[in-house]
Amino acid sequence: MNIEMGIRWMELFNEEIQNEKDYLTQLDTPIGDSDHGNNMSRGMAHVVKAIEEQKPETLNELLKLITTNLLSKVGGASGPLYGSAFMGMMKAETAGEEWAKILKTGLENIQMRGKAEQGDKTMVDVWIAVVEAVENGELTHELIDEAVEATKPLKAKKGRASYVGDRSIGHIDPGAYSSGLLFHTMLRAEAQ
Amino acid sequence: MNIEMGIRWMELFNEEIQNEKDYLTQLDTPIGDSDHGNNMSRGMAHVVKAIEEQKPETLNELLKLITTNLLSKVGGASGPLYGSAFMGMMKAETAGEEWAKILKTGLENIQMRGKAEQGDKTMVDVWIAVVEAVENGELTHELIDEAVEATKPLKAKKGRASYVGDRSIGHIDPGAYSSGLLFHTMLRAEAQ
Amino acid sequence: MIKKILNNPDYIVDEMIDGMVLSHPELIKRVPETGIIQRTYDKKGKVAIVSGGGSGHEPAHAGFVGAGMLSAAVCGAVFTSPTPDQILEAIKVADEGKGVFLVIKNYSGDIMNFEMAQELAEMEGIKVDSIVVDDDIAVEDSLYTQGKRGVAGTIFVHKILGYAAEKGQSIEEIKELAENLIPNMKTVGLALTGVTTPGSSKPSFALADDEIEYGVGIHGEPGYRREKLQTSKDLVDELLKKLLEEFEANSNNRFAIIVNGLGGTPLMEQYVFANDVHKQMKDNKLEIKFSKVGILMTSLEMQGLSLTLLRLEDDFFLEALKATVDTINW
Amino acid sequence: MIKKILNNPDYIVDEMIDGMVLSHPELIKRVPETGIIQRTYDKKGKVAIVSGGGSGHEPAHAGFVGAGMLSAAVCGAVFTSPTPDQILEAIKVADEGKGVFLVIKNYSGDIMNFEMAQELAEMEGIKVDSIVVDDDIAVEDSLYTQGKRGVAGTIFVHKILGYAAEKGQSIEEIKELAENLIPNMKTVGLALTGVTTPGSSKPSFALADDEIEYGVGIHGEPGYRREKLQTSKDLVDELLKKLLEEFEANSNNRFAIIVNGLGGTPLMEQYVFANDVHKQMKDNKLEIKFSKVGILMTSLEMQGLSLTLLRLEDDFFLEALKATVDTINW
Ligand SMILES: Nc1ncnc2c1ncn2[C@@H]1O[C@H](COP(=O)(O)OP(=O)(O)O)[C@@H](O)[C@H]1O
Ligand SMILES: Nc1ncnc2c1ncn2[C@@H]1O[C@H](COP(=O)(O)OP(=O)(O)O)[C@@H](O)[C@H]1O
Ligand SMILES: [Mg+2]
Ligand SMILES: [Mg+2]
Ligand SMILES: [Mg+2]
Ligand SMILES: [Mg+2]
Repeated sequence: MNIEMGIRWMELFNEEIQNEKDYLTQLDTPIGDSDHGNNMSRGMAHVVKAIEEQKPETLNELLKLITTNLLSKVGGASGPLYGSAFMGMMKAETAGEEWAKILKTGLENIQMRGKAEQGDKTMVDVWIAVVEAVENGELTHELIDEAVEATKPLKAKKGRASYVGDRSIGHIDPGAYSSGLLFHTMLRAEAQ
Repeated sequence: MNIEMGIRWMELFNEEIQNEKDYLTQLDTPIGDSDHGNNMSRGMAHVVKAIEEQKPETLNELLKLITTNLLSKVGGASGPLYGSAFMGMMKAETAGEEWAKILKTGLENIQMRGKAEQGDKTMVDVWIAVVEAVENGELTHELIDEAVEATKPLKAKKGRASYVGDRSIGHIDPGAYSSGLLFHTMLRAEAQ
Repeated sequence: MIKKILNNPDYIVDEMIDGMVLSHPELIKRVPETGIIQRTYDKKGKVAIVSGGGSGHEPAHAGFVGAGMLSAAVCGAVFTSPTPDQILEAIKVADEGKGVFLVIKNYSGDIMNFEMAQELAEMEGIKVDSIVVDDDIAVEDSLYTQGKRGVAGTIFVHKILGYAAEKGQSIEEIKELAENLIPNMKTVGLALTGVTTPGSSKPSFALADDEIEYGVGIHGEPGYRREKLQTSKDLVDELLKKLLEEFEANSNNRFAIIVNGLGGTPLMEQYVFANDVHKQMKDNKLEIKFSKVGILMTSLEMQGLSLTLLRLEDDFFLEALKATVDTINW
Repeated sequence: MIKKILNNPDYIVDEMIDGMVLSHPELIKRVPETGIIQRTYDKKGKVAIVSGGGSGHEPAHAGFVGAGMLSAAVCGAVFTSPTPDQILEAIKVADEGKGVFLVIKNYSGDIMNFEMAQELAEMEGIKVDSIVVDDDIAVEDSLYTQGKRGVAGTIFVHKILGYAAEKGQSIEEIKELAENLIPNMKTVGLALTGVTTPGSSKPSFALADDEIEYGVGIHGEPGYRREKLQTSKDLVDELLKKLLEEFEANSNNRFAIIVNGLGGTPLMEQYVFANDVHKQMKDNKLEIKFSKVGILMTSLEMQGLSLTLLRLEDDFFLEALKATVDTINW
C-alpha cells in the first residue's frame, strides 16, 4: 500500500458505498435501524471531499484524514468502529509496520472499542478472515464474499441486531457487508 | 296524538334510529363529521329508557321527557334543534293547541334556534313540508320521502355541510333523513 | 381499518377523562358524572374562563385547565358539542362570583348549546358573556354559510383571556379584549391523511399516497384544494400567502404564531415546518415575537398541521402569551 | 409510501434544530454548525447534565434542555448516535467548572461515541462521569446481547438528575443517585405500526390491519410478540404483568409512571390507556404518586406507546419529579 493506491482505494470504496447505499440500508432494516447506508454514504462522501481539498501526500496523512472524517461524520456504531480501525492503522503505520500488521492493528482496535468476538455476526467476522488471509498472502475476492456470506446463518450477539435474537439468523450483517466492500476495493486498488 | 300513541311513536322512532344509525353516520361523512348516527342513537336510547323508568301518563309529560333527554344527551347541532322542537311542542300542548299547530310550533322553535330557512338543506326542509301536509290533512309516507330526497340537489347554507360549499350538492342531509324517520314513525304510530 | 387503543368507542371520552384526572390530580378534577374538568386551584373572586366542545381534539381543552388559563372545560362526545346542561353545570362550578366568560368555537352545534346554557345560567342569576372564535380562513365567510370555523387559535384565546382573568380584569374588560383579539388571528391547516372516528370503519376522506389537502377542518371536514405532496417550503409558502392576504396592510408587523400538529404528525416535521415559517416571515419583513409549536388542537390521529398568525396589535397579547401558567399542556 | 413534511431528508435534522431554536430563543440556542442545543440559562457553577442520541425521538432530548433539566443535548442524524467530536463540544460548552454528567442510552453506537468523547474531554481536563440507561425490559439482558435498550425512562433520568444538579449536588453524588435510579425503572412498549426513516421507502416492519407488536424499540426494532389488536385493558394487562415481574417483591409500593406516545398515537388514546394503568395498578395494591402522559420519547410517526414504572425507592425521586423546570416540553 502506498499513498496513490490508498487514495484510489478510498475513491473506489466511496463509489461502491454510494452505489450500494440503499442495499446497505436494506440489510440494516430487518436486524437494525435502517441507517447503515446513510451513515457510510455520509462518511465516505466527506472522506473523498477531504482528500480532494487537503491532498494528503503520505499514507500516514491519508490514514489520519480517513480517521477524523469517519469519526466525526458517520456516528452510530459503525462510525467509532471504522474510525478506531483507521486510527489503529495510522498508529501502526507511524510505527513502521508492514501492511498485514497495519490491518491487524485496525482489527484489534475495532475489538477493543466494540468488544465483539468472531462469530458475533459483526464486521469483526470479515476483518478476522481478511487479516488472516493477508498475513498468509492469500486474500481473494472469493474469500471476502465468503466471509460476508458467513455472517448470514449466525445469531447476532453484539450491536442492534442482537435485540432480535433468533430472528437475526438468515440475514447478512450490514457492517460485514460494508467491510466486504472495503476489502474488495482494497484489492482492486492494489491491482490497478 | 295521545299518550299511548306518543309512547309507541318514540319506541318506533328509536328502533329506526338504531337500525339506521350507521346509515345516518354515513350520510354525515361527506358533508359533516360522521356523528349524526351516534348522536341520535345515544339520545333516543335515553328517551326510551326514561319512558320505561318514569312512565309518563300524559302527552305533556311525555313531550317534556323527550325534550330534556334530547337536550341533555344528544349534543352537536341536532341536540339543541330537536330539543327546541319538542320544547316548543310541549308548550303548545300546554296551551291546548291541536296537533298540526303543535308540530308547527316545533318547527318555529327549530328555526328560532338555528336560523335556517327553507332550501338551506337542513332538517327544516322536511319539517316545513310535513307541517304543511299535516295542516292540510294529507301527510303520507311518499311525501316524507320526497321531502328528504329533495335535500339532495341543494347546496347547504347552514351547519357543517355549508363548509364544503358546492360539494354538498348530491348528498341527502343527515338531519333531514333523521327527521324523515321521525315523521314516518309518527304516521305508523298513529295508524296502529 | 384504522387501529386505535381503546376499550369501547361508546366510553372512550369517559375513560379519557378519568385517565386525565387520575394522572393529574394536583391540577384538575372531574365534576362527578359529567364531562366537566375543573381546576383544583382555589377560587379567588375572579372572572372564570370556561371553554369546551367535542372531544377528539386533545389536549384541547382540558389540557389547558389550570391557574392562569381555563377554570373549566366541558368535553362532549367525539366531534360533538357538549349539551346545555353540562355547560350550565360548568358555568356554575367555575363561577367565583365575578361572572363566567365562555370561549365558543364557531360551529352550529357549539353556538346553540352554549347559547342555551348561557340563557339558563343568566336565569339563575350568573353573569355570563362569551366570544365566538372563528380563526379558520379556509372557509369563506358569507351570509350563506355558517362562517369561519374555530380552530387552533382558540388556544391563544384561552391563554390571553386566562391571563386577563388572573390579573383581575372584569368580565366587561375581558369581553373587550376578546373582541380586539379575534379579528387579529387567522389559521389555516393542511392534512396528509383523513381521520376515522372511534367505532367507524371509514375515514372522513381518503387521500392518495402522494396527496395532501389544504384547508381541512378539525372534524375531518375536507378542505379547499387537493394537491401532490410538496416540500415543507412550498407548503409554508401556500399557507402563509393565504394567511397574509387576510390581514389588512398595517404598519404593525409583529406576530405570534402557532404551528399546531393535528395528532399524527411528529414534532420533527412540525419543527422543520416552523423553520420555514420563520424564514419566510423574515423574508416578508414580518417579526415573530412568540412561537408555540406542538400538539394543541388535534383531530384524532390526523396527519397534518395548521399555522396560526396572531397580529400583536396590543402589547398585552404578548405579555399574556409569555406569562407562566399551571396546566398540563400549555 | 409514508408522507412526511420535509424539504430534503439529508437536512431534516439541521432544519429541525433551526426550527426549534428560532421558535424558542428565550430557552435554547444552537452551538453554530453543530447538532448541539444548549440552554440560554446563566451558568452558576453547577454540574452540567448532558444527553443526546440519534434524532427522530422528539421532544427527546432538546425539548428537555433548560433550567432544572439538561444543560445541553446533542442531536445525531435520524436514529444515529452523534459523533465523539460533537459530544465533546457539548461537554465543553456545558461545563460550569464542576464537571459534566452524561446520560447515555444503551446502544452500541451511543456507548462507543460517548465513551470516546468522555476520553477526549478528560484529556482536556474536564471532569466527566456518566450513566447508561437501559430501562427497556423487552430485550433480554444477557452476556450474549447488547443488553437492554434505553427508552422513555431516560426522561425521568434527565428530570431527576437535572434537579439534583440544580440543587448543587456534586458529580459524585449525582453518579450515586443515577446508580440508585436505574435499577428501579423499567419500560416496555407496543406498536400499532412500523416506522419509516425520512428518505426510505419501506417501513422497518409491517403490521397487518389488525395486528400489534409488543416490545418494539424506538428505532423500528421489532419486538417480542405479534398479536391481534386488543382492548386497552388487555394491552395494559400484558405490559403491566411483564413489568411487575421484573421488580423484586418489595414493601415499597409507590411508583411514578410514564405513558409515552410513540409519535402517531393521539393523546386521547394515551389517556384511555393511562386510565387502565391507574385502575390495574390499584387492583395490584400499587400506588401511583406521579404520572406523566404525552409524547416524550418518540419514534418518528410510529403509532403505539410505552409504559414506564419507576419505583420510588428514594423520596428524593418524587421531590425531583415534582419540581418545576423551564424547558420546552417537560
Ligand atoms: N460492538 C460491535 N462490534 C463490532 N461491530 C459492531 C458492533 N456493534 C455494531 N457493529 C457493526 O455495526 C453495524 C451497524 O452499523 P450502523 O447501522 O451504521 O450503526 P447502528 O447500529 O448504530 O445503527 C453492524 O452491522 C455491525 O457490523
Ligand atoms: N342551523 C341549523 N338549522 C337547522 N338544522 C341544522 C342547523 N345546523 C345543523 N342542522 C341539522 O343538523 C344536522 C347535523 O346534526 P349532527 O351531525 O348531529 O350535529 P353536528 O353538525 O354538530 O355534528 C344537519 O344534517 C342538519 O340537518
Ligand atoms: Mg443501523
Ligand atoms: Mg355531525
Ligand atoms: Mg358533530
Ligand atoms: Mg443507527
